[in-house]
Amino acid sequence: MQRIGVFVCHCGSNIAATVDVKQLAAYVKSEPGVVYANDYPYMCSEAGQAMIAEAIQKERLSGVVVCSCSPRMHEATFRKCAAGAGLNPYMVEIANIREQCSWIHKDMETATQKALVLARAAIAKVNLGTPLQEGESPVTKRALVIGGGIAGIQTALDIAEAGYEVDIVERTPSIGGRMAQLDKTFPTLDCSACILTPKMVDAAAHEKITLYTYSEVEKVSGFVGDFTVDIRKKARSVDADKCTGCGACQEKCPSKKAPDAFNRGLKKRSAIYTPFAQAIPNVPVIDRKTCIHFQTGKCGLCAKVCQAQAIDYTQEDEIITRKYGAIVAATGFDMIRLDRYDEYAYSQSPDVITSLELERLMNAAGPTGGHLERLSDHRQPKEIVFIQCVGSRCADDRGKSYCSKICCMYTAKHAMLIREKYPGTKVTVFYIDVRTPGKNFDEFYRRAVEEYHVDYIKGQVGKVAPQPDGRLLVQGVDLLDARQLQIEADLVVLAAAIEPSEGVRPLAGMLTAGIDTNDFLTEAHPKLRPVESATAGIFLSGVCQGPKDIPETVSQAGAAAVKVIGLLAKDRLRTNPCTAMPDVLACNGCSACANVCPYGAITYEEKEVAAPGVRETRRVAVVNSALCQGCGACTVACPSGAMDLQGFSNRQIIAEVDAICR
Amino acid sequence: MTKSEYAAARIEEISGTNPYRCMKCGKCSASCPTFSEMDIKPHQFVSYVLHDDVEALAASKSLWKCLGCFACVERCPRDVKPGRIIDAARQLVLRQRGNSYLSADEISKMEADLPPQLLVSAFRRW
Amino acid sequence: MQIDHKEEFRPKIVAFCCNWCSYAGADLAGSSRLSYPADVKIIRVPCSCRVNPMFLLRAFERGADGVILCGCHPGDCHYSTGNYYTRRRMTLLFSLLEFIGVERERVRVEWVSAAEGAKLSETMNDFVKTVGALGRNIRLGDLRCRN
Amino acid sequence: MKFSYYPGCTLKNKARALDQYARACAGVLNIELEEPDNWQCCGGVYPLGRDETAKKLSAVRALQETKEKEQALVTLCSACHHVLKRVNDDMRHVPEIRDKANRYLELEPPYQGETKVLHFLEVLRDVVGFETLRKKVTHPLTGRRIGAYYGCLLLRPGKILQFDDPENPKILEDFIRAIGAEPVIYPYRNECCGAYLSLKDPALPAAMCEKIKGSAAGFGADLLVTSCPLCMYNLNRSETKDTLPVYYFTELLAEALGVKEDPAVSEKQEEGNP
Repeated sequence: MQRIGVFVCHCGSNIAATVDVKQLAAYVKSEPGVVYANDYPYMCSEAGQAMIAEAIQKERLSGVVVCSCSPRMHEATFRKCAAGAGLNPYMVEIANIREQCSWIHKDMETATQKALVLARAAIAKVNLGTPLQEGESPVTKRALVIGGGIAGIQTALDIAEAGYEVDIVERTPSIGGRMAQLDKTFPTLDCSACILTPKMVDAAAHEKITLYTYSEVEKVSGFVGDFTVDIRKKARSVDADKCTGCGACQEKCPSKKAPDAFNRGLKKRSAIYTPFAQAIPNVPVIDRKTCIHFQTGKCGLCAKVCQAQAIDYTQEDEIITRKYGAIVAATGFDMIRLDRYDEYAYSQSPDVITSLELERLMNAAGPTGGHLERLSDHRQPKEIVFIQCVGSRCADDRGKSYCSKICCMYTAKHAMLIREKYPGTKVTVFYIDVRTPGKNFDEFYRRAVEEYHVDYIKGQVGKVAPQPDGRLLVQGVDLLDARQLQIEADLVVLAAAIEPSEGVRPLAGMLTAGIDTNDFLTEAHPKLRPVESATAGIFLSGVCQGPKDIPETVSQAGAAAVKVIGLLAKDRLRTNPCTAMPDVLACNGCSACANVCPYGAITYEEKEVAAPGVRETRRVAVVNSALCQGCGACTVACPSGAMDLQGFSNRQIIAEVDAICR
Repeated sequence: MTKSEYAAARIEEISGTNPYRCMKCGKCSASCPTFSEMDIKPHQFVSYVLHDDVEALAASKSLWKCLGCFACVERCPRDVKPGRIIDAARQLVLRQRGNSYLSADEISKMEADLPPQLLVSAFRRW
Repeated sequence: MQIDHKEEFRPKIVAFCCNWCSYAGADLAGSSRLSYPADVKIIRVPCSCRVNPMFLLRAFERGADGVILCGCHPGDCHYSTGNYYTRRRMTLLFSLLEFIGVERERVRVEWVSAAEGAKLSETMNDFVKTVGALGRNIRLGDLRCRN
Repeated sequence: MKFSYYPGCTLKNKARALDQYARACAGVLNIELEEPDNWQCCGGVYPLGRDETAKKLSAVRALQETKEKEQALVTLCSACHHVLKRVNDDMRHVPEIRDKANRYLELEPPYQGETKVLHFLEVLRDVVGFETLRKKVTHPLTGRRIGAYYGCLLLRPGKILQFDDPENPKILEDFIRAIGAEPVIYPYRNECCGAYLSLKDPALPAAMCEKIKGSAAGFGADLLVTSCPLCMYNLNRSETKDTLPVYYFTELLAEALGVKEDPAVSEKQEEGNP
């Protein structure tokens, strides 16, 4: 028989206001195995923990139940406390009477009754518990960063600076990401390329960093400390070792019809291309879909002009398999497609553009050489209207439910830059709210209004109507004036919502990382573990976790790096002892368990089985506890009930069921 | 429940829209083709319902200016459907009053070649 | 067993939630104060695939009126494939229940992610309503287990 | 292919052209339009109130009758199309309305929105196919620059009507291309014409129609097409009546298919064409 102590936490008034904690402590005393019960305002506090430790020793407790917040919150705290007092930490169970009781119920009688049932279930489980020992597993001291934008670059640099090997996998031919497409950055108006390219160069030059550009992650297996990843290095058709980056091939390439993705399709590019001048690596790729040689077998001009003889039409995709201790997702974002918002005439007029397209139009390396002009007639716009929240903050099925967070600031930036460079331009911004929380952010926005005289109008635009003369009639509303406005604009800029990059969902599947309904990767805790995924060893950096601007992205990237470094600094990791355990007496060696194990943790051995009346050698299952992650799939697959999961044993779960149904 | 609270609740019920979802972006008013004819503007409809001021809404000219063109319904990013709210207010008035905004006598004074669709629609709405 | 006709029927409901998605979703429902009836009691399991159909039958035998099993969305399983096993096993269980004449509405399988506190709360509310309407589970309850 | 055909009130008199030209074309397109013996006016506008069931019953009757015949229900008038599709959507998705209507009409088995409602344009696009139509054209309208006028009732609410992209439709433009003419795209093709406001504030629809026609003309349209008798009425009352004529799309279809001179049509057209 166990000697169980039950500790009821008030959590200030969080629990105590709805659950009668005194009564609960009194009730549980009559439960089987319970020899001690008490309550305390904050069980997780030092005093609360001391109380538990003292009770463990004084009452010679063999098990502890804490009725408190979610085990996802403080299970580790209380296990550590128990271990300090000499009790096996796996003899501690939590009854979640806050998130799953006091916070969702109002009536005290009901909540107290439910808390009692939850406590009973936990007590029943501890009654059947057994002490467990953690194992150890090795750590591969190398990290993988998926995505080569500012988030990935920063994370990789920080990890590499700590002395660990890092690989960056980037889908496009160059690192740099969205930030490379930007012209200036808020709130200081630095040139984006000026602050980004040195970092790109650092990453490329760092002896600990390996870049895999034009590459994608194809398969991930393993677990924290010991992931195995397949990277598909797509055929560049250019030998990177020979290429000098002279650019002759791109100049001579006769196929110049492909939309230039880096310039958001505002320009065409050659079939052999580097996305932009400062691309790293400065090695072009051949886009085989538009290359004349690959389509017809003719041409071959690039090979002829290449003095370094770097063009290699026979190159094939290569699969690189590597081991990593930690993986960081830094997959970034894209703008939503605007074809479902055609009241703004995005697909009907070339002069209705997105903010990211405007970045390219204002960039000296962009399609217009930095001269702001209309794509329809190359005239410089005299009147520009910005529309905020296009597809953000929507409750319908056209848009996104969230605020994209960066639009208010970049629109203020755009408005200011335009007024600075072309003072004769009239700039109007239609907004729903101007959201500027951030250091020097509101000041920045106010400058746009006060110094640059940008006309901010609270209200939305209902329709953008292209006129026969090429101008755009913008019909909007000024809500503060309750007036409908008709503005004749030359250019309309849409602050389109941002969304996670395409393909993040299958990647999340490979990483077994959580993902929300908007396809943002889910952090382990919204406040306290913002850069970790719930899956150990998987970390999050940048917008793949949620909308954020560059300063925030860089801080998160650094934070993710620190978490990775903390992991790689360990030589061995403690492993979860809640692993599968076969009962050799019952096992008949049928292989059902091995067939469902996603980790290949189950093998078979010829073992001598001895029991009263039995002594024979037979084939039985053996679990490698270093590989087993404790999902329990095998326990259900086992036809003879021989396989069980430590810490969540059949008897324990049935005891919980019984306690709840009592 | 006061009389005006009841009326506001009825509007929510008849229209089937949730005025609390409105974020006051004004896209309805920006889209409305008869905005200039309305004394209470489309984006203000929800405020009148939320503040139980249905009397003012019922007395408003706007009831008879809405065309039912659904531009606001189509474009509302919050799925509030202001057009349904104004229609519900009109229903409340018509149901209680019984008579119409449009009388048959007026028709007799009009040109003869009115299409039936026009008359049917007008009498249904008004 | 006492029967109090005045008292409204409150179903006994056992919920199994996987640690990574649904249990976290239930925590989110809690911290967002999205209520659902106290009739629902959650048991934490590492993965929905840890739940042996026998556990559900055991619950019914012990007088549960409904059992709900929540896991990560298909494709999002923390252990890659666990919820696919769950789906197959539960489909078989549904056939069994149908065969022995138990309303299949008494068992539900739902996918709730860690970010879907609202969905968890809605699901639980709806399930309690459904099971409440079905009334007491007399078919599978073991009379010897009644108190 | 055989369809149930719901003409609606106005197509029996003021908008007879819309109806007769469609009937004339049907044969060429291998479709049969079967008018039910006894149909009732759809009401012209869809009753928005969630508790209004009675006003939806005439539409339910038409839908139910079509269900019994196992046909799809075709309309030509934008308003009928709008009302029938929305009531059908209610019958499919709103249990209160469905139950009430079925109880009232004593329908057994109950009607649950099984009938498919199609606008004639959808028949041309999805059943006949614009490519097939193009091949059947004998008198292409080459050189004519036509502005499509959609109005409201064909398009909105897009989620329920499922007709075309409500903000950037293309079905009429594709139709115009199929009959050999050139579509003129202008921004106000999905703006309201002013509808029934012409009975009370005629100046307002007049101004709205002026904006629509001015924009279409500005983009180079020689004529407009519509499928709505009320739009036709309002557009024709404006001052630019002669400079930018408005036609029902079926009339242009008949012309392109070479059946416009069908004597039965022209005879009736004389009394009916507005």
